[in-house]
Amino acid sequence: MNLFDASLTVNLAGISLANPLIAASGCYGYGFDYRRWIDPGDWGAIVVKGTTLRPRTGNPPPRLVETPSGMLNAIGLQNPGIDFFLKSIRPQLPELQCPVLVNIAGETLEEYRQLAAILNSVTEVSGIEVNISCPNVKRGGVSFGGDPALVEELIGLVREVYRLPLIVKLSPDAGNIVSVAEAAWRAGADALSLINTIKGMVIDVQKRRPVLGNITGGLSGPAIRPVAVRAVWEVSAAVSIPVIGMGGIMQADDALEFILAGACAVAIGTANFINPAVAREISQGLRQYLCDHGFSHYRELIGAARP
Amino acid sequence: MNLFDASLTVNLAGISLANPLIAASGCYGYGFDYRRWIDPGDWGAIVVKGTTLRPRTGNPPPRLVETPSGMLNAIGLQNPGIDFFLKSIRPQLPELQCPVLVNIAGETLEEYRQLAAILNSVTEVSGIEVNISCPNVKRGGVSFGGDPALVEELIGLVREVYRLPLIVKLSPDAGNIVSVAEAAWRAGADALSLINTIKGMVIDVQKRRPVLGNITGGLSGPAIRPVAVRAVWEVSAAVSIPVIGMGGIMQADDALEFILAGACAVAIGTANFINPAVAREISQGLRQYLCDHGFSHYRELIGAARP
Amino acid sequence: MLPDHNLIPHLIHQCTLIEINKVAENWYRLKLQAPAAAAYAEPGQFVHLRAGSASDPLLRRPFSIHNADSRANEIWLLIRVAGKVTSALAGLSPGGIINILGPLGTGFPVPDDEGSALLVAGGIGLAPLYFLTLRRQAAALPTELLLGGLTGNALPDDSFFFRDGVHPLIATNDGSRGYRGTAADLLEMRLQSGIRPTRIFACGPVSMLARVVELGRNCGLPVYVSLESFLACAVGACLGCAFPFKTDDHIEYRRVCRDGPVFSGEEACFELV
Amino acid sequence: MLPDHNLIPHLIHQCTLIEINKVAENWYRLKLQAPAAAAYAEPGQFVHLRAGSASDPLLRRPFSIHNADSRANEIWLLIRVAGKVTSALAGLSPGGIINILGPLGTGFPVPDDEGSALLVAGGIGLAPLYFLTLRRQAAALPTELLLGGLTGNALPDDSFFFRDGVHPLIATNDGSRGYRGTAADLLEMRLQSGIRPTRIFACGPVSMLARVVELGRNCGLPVYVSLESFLACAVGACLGCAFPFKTDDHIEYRRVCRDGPVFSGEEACFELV
Ligand SMILES: Cc1cc2nc3c(=O)[nH]c(=O)nc-3n(C[C@H](O)[C@H](O)[C@H](O)COP(=O)(O)OP(=O)(O)OC[C@H]3O[C@@H](n4cnc5c(N)ncnc54)[C@H](O)[C@@H]3O)c2cc1C
Ligand SMILES: Cc1cc2nc3c(=O)[nH]c(=O)nc-3n(C[C@H](O)[C@H](O)[C@H](O)COP(=O)(O)OP(=O)(O)OC[C@H]3O[C@@H](n4cnc5c(N)ncnc54)[C@H](O)[C@@H]3O)c2cc1C
Ligand SMILES: Cc1cc2nc3c(=O)[nH]c(=O)nc-3n(C[C@H](O)[C@H](O)[C@H](O)COP(=O)(O)O)c2cc1C
Ligand SMILES: Cc1cc2nc3c(=O)[nH]c(=O)nc-3n(C[C@H](O)[C@H](O)[C@H](O)COP(=O)(O)O)c2cc1C
Ligand code: FES
Ligand code: FES
Repeated sequence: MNLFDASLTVNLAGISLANPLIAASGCYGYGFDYRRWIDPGDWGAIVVKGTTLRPRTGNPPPRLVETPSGMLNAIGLQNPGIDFFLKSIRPQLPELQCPVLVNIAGETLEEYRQLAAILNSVTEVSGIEVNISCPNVKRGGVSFGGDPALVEELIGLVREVYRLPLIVKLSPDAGNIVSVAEAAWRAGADALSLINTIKGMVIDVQKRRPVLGNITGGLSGPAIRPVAVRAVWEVSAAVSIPVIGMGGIMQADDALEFILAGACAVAIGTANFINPAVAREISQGLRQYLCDHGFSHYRELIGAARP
Repeated sequence: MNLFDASLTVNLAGISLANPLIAASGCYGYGFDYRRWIDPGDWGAIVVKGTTLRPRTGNPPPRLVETPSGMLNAIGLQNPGIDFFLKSIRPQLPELQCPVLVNIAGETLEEYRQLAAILNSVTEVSGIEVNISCPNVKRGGVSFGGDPALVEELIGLVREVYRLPLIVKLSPDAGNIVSVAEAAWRAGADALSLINTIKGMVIDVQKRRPVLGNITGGLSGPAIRPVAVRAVWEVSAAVSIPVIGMGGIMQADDALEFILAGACAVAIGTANFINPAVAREISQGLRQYLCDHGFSHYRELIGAARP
Repeated sequence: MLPDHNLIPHLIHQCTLIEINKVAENWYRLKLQAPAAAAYAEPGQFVHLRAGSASDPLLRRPFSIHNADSRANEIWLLIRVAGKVTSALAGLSPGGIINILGPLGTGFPVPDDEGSALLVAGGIGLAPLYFLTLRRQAAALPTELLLGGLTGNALPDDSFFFRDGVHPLIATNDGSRGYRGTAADLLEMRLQSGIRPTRIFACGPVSMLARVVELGRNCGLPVYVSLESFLACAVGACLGCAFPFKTDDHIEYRRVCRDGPVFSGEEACFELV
Repeated sequence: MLPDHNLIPHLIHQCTLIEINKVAENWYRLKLQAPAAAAYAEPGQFVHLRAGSASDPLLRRPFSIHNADSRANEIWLLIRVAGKVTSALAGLSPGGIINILGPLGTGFPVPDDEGSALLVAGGIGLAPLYFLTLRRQAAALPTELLLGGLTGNALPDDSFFFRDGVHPLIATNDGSRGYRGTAADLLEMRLQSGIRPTRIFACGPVSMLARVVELGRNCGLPVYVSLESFLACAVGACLGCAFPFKTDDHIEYRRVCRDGPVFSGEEACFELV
């Protein structure tokens, strides 16, 4: 079989993607920063930085610290706000030549609803990813994501005003990730993204204080991959909407783990920092795997590790 | 200051330890396997393998898989049962020349109570660690550890029959680790151990099936350290009983992170597999740190990273 | 053998790599300066090894002792490149530092009689059986080494063996060297020809071991197998390396690292791994 | 300068290490074969570097371009051993492979006039200022390099500089070489002696930069500082490297990797880091 016969296209909750690789929110800016290294069209889709109603300054530095096979970030949702996004970024989005999703975060249910209502009429945006799992903000974020009833209410409100594909992003910090996933599904989510970062911290033993300005941050990278694969495995068995898997994907085999566990698509965050051409390399690796093992579409692999 | 002036002794919930280093349950057998490399007396205390009422065969292989900066285990509490422990292991415990604690696990509240009642009269055992956080068993384990009300009931029952130091071992998989910690404290726990391993899985992409015989396993090692330090930071601020910190401690600086975050003592699991002399090296490193920074007792460091 | 509970701190060695040679496709032979391991090593025992100090890869890796020279304070390892650590080892140069624990594990039973033995090695399973061959030959015990490989250059060439006075009977799957077939086929051939050794020793893939045990059973011969498993502690503490055995109709797990790696093959449940 | 949105795949290079020398206590100078970086590098820009492929250490590390020779296709780095990656780099031998992204970041402003400059380097802050010195000297722009270090052997010796025709004014904290004091003290001395350059450029510890900016401000001179922060992406995408700046009384975070590392020092809030 020829490498290019192996098809990677996918329809994700109504969005057609050229391949199942998605640039993870917060790790890819608005899609333009990496254009020296990779054509944005090499991605199936790009999820832009978490966006809020009003501009946010973000957390005080240091915002990053490396950990064994991972990193903590505490950006604190620094972003210029939805108005700036609409005015200055939206017009450039078609240049990216792949579907763009906006990751939204609010401090109240009403803020989420408003953001969704605004984006409902933005044709350049193919869908939203509702972030109920950011560990780095005082209000909102993961505090919403732990309570299934609250999640159901929140996503219900958003669903009422948002007609395009609606993805809900979850974190294992919630503890009961399956119940939360089911709640989002009941409330009308079209797909689920998991996982967001896991809350962690590092202490500087020389200075005897936490390294991060925000004290705690979110753990990403290969360190969390086993936890993320397990979350995808459990959630994809419990819901019948597509799951987007992420957490520490560095190479094709890692993406395959998520797909075999039940993910329909995968997102890549931290790996971009190490290898800006990672999306191109992973597509090639997936094609190679399909060829080597005699599959004609990666769809045949989704959940294939389940007995 | 002389290196040996720097004191590492600690009274942990009534048990006197020569130093704050504890061999973590499940990683040190019954304390005898490492005697070629290190004198068991180099430890502050040893917690033996999770023990159940009846013998347990454990999970089918493979039981281990390496992950980035970590490992998954799914031993499944293989152990010869409490009767064998009393008959064949208990008489040898004095040879270890340091306090020994028994980690206990049950499938029902009643089993926990019985185990505690039996151990209450065993003078060779200085205390028990109640494992309500094992991710690798079908019944019991982490299923108990997620619900504060259940934890309060369970620990209450155990407390009624157990008079010696009672430690409760928690996992961040519970989601609300602080509420669970508070419940254990209310029910009369003398100390808390955190964290147990985090549930994860790895998929073999060549065979297209989970690597572990048990499908999922518990993640330990440096990968989880930031999550563990954060758990200690949060829990030690919420309860006024001592916290034993663990998760990925490989060297003195790592132990210091936990102590500065609020741990009164630390346990070491996975690191023994890489460096059987790790306890001795960490004691030396702690003494060196105390000298270098002009402290006379490591007690001065407990929680010192808190502003 | 080492007394189990004696504190012997030099059992963690920082060893210097003395020599490294490629001896077959993907196979490397490493000579290490390792006095304590060299002094105590018995055939079938292994060392648990780490090169570097990063936390990825995290765990040590086990390698059989391939030869030990207690006068020169040296041990030899025979390594097939399989992944991260083995490729890193293959890239080391003399002078490189490797940290080892060992010798560990329960090796092949020491010959308690003048009996003869057939040794059956599948591929890299040669590593521990070579040491056993040398020790038995030195004790003038009748010993025949059977070795199987995929193809000719997947195995070391004749000089590798002849220099040590070892003369293995070789088979390759494609017939490009020696007989066409597997190491188990060689064993079958030898047994059919009427050879009756006192014992059979085997190391190689699980499917091969299962067949060797069956062939031995059919002739009423005891078979000792060296098993593999993924190890963490390698000292018996973590119960991670469990291998299933059948006793009185129930399954019992034994520790490859401590109860083995060498076991009597009779009760091993190869079909469960 | 590189057009921002041009797909230039060779901006990820597998570079070969050509030469490595220890040039002071804990300092190493590395010469890399890196055609694209050598062709485009501007003083103040940096490369984001990785040696090896394990996931610990995970992230790349930034290093200023210390010199670039576009004819020889080479760049130079000057590295002080600070931790994991820098010690690994120090242990490399010629022929070793290093993966780099770059050149990245916004460097020192290109001189738009014939103005004179004082360059103030604290310790390893010498790395980017040395490149700037060479480029300015090549363009015959009046340039004076002030360099501070803890002690004599914490800085490269004279031959390091003289070979390139660079003649820094040196100070050490213990007075063991040059003046006794810091690089900022040297600056103060030069300003007190009436020198009035068009610009001041500085790189070094935060406390030094704060003082240099204040000294510049007192004399009404613009100061450009090269800042440090822990980087992840190094291309402006993650917002992890934020450095606080004060504008109209509110704090705004700018990206060290993309908006900098070189900034006008006036608004930088050194007291907040
Ligand atoms: C007691 C014992 C003695 C051994 N002696 C030798 C020897 O003399 N020479 C030799 O070359 N090898 C020997 N091995 C096997 C050797 O330990 C593995 O090949 C090695 O650990 C692979 O490490 P790696 O980092 O290169 O591969 P990894 O990157 O860890 O893994 C590569 C692949 O091999 C698999 N794998 C890793 N370890 C094992 C294992 N123990 N069993 C089965 N599959 C595994 C992984 O799942 C993966 O698919 C021995 C194993 C044991 C248990
Ligand atoms: C734009 C830029 C240019 C640089 N240019 C040079 C250069 O030319 N030469 C040079 O030697 N160094 C330079 N540095 C600093 C260099 O990046 C760090 O020293 C290096 O990343 C340390 O890596 P490591 O793995 O050796 O240390 P690690 O093991 O990562 O850390 C060792 C210690 O240094 C601290 N640390 C790590 N990185 C930084 C950082 N970026 N800022 C402050 N503290 C840090 C850690 O918190 C830790 O305490 C530059 C940094 C930046 C941002
Ligand atoms: C620097 C950084 C910023 C992030 N910002 C966001 C964000 O704004 N919204 C969000 O939903 N997730 C955010 N994430 C989480 C990632 O999208 C992703 O879920 C997580 O990092 C796990 O994937 P990875 O291991 O591939 O990075 C961020 C992650 C990083 C590392
Ligand atoms: C192989 C293995 C077996 C374990 N068995 C137990 C157990 O029986 N009971 C228990 O409470 N914790 C058990 N643990 C968890 C450890 O005690 C410890 O909480 C965890 O591994 C984190 O510490 P570490 O990163 O230092 O290993 C086990 C861990 C490992 C790696
Ligand atoms: S590897 Fe730990 S018991 Fe065998
Ligand atoms: S390091 Fe990512 S924006 Fe600067």
